[in-house]
Amino acid sequence: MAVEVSTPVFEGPIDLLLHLVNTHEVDVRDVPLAPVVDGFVAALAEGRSRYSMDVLSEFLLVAAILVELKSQALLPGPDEVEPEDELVGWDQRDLLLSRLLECRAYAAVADTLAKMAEAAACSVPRVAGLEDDVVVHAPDLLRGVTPDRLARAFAAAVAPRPEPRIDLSHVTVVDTVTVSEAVEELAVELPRRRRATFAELTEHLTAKIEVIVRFLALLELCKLGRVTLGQGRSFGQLEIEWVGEDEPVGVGALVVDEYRG
Amino acid sequence: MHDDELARAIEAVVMVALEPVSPGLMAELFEEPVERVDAAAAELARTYERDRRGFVLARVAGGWRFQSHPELVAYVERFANRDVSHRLSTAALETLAIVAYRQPVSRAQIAALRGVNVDGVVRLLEQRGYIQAVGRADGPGQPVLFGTTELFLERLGLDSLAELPPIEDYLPGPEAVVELEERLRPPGD
Amino acid sequence: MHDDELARAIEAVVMVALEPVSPGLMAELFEEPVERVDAAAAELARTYERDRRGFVLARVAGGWRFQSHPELVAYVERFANRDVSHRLSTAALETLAIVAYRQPVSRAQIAALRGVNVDGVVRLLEQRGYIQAVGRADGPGQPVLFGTTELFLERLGLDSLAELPPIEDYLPGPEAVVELEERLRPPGD
Repeated sequence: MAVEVSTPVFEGPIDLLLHLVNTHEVDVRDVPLAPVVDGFVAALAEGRSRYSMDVLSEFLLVAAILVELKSQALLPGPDEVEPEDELVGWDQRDLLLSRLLECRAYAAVADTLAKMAEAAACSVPRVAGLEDDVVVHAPDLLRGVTPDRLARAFAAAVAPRPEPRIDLSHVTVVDTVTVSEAVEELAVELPRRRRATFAELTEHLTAKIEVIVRFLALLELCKLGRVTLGQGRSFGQLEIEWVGEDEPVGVGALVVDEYRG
Repeated sequence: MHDDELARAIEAVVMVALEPVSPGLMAELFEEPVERVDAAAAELARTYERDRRGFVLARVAGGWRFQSHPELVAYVERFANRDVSHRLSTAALETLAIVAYRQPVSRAQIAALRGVNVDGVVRLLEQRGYIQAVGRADGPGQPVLFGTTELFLERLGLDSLAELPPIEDYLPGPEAVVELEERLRPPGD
Repeated sequence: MHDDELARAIEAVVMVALEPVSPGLMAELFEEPVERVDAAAAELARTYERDRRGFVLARVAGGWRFQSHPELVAYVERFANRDVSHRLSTAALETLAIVAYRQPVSRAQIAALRGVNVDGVVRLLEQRGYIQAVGRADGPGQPVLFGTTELFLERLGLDSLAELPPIEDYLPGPEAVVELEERLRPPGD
């Protein structure tokens, strides 16, 4: 189930909108994107029970592509009449499609790999090793191993294995702050401020992806009952109020949902 | 070295090894051409199979090792008192497949493909010993590049990466492309 | 069970075993009389000798085990003393570290922590004299418990285990310790 959006020229699921834009059935320049975001916020207001995190993150992906398409369509290019401009939308679509196709191939082959591993597991290798009476003059394997290195090896062996977390790497391939890191950051900053607008919280950020990650982090905090989110009027500032404890909260105390890829 | 002696030497050495023994190492030990050693090992493997032995001499991860015959897995499992198969999660398997086919590959490249953060999965696969850092990319930040390990080959019962099934066989055909495009539409539209 | 099947089952089980396998244990596994199992194993041993295999099925310490044929000891020694790895692999070092800090600890407990089968690595560390069996756990199957040796202390330049660096200094936080405790429970979760 995709998020429904409503704009003067289109009503329906957002991925259909992208499809129509890509097939040139709808001109992206005629689509105001603000109502699209309104639709998203409305969808959130209706309650998260209706939408899984997958659907919501898919919305963000599609919305990001729409924004990119529109900005490309609006910005005057060096040769506006060049027919290549026509292909811009197709490039984006093809990129998304080829990613989906490649992923599908890996998903299919992963299943085969699992079956191969299962078949291979039916044979157990011999690891009994040498008889005790064989004379071994092999070099000392512990040469260069210090107690410190041993302790580090232990720490590495028992280090918690983090579960996969969501971020929007598919929008940008630059390493960025993850949602739980942003949650951690906000959980320190918000108790100090009590109230803030989204703009204030993100004014120091330059990359769009970081702003989006802060937004997702706020949704997490809202879900955890630590903040309330409000908006005075349409297109008004997003207002955040901290309703958790007064003391800054360590992230260990916040259980952020683990998203599986 | 006589054929007989060579076969016996291979049996003796592989029997005491803890890991697959490469033909190259045996060639050095026995002072024989590597092709001859490899052919002798392959012949031994055929002999065991023909004689319906309860073990096999398998070519795994670039070397030869003794292992129990898969047909006797029930006894071996009962003996070892353990479930020999423990599956990775789907997410881990798909990530492993990407590393296997696209190595050397960076975290960001995997993430771009899978559409999610893969730090946790990559770390898990690294801890399990299925993948390892194999170098660094030239680009900004010089991200770590990952590749699969010998253990990965062993777990899959493969001799080398060349034995992985060709990924082309798994790429969706033209019909699937059309279907994928249509799946961008909601059902019933 | 047919004679053939019995022989194959013995071969498979003894091949994967770390210690000599007693006829009594096999009799239980295969649900056959112990005399029959023992006779079948002895017959196999004769077959290998007759076929001049490079390995023997030997009756040792009350059980059966595969080992290299004494006539081929020269190759086996050359193999054992080959100059390959001067250093422990990361996997081996981490396993050794777990034994050092968690002793006495069983194979299954190490495997649960490391997420992979560690039989080969434990065997290597044992054969190099860095760890040794120090007892058996009370639980089902009474698994062998491992601890480090004097040689281990010597090589690390330590007087006693008390001189190992306090592990708290290396762990990220109390949560990690809790998680560690949880994962040290026997597998089968």
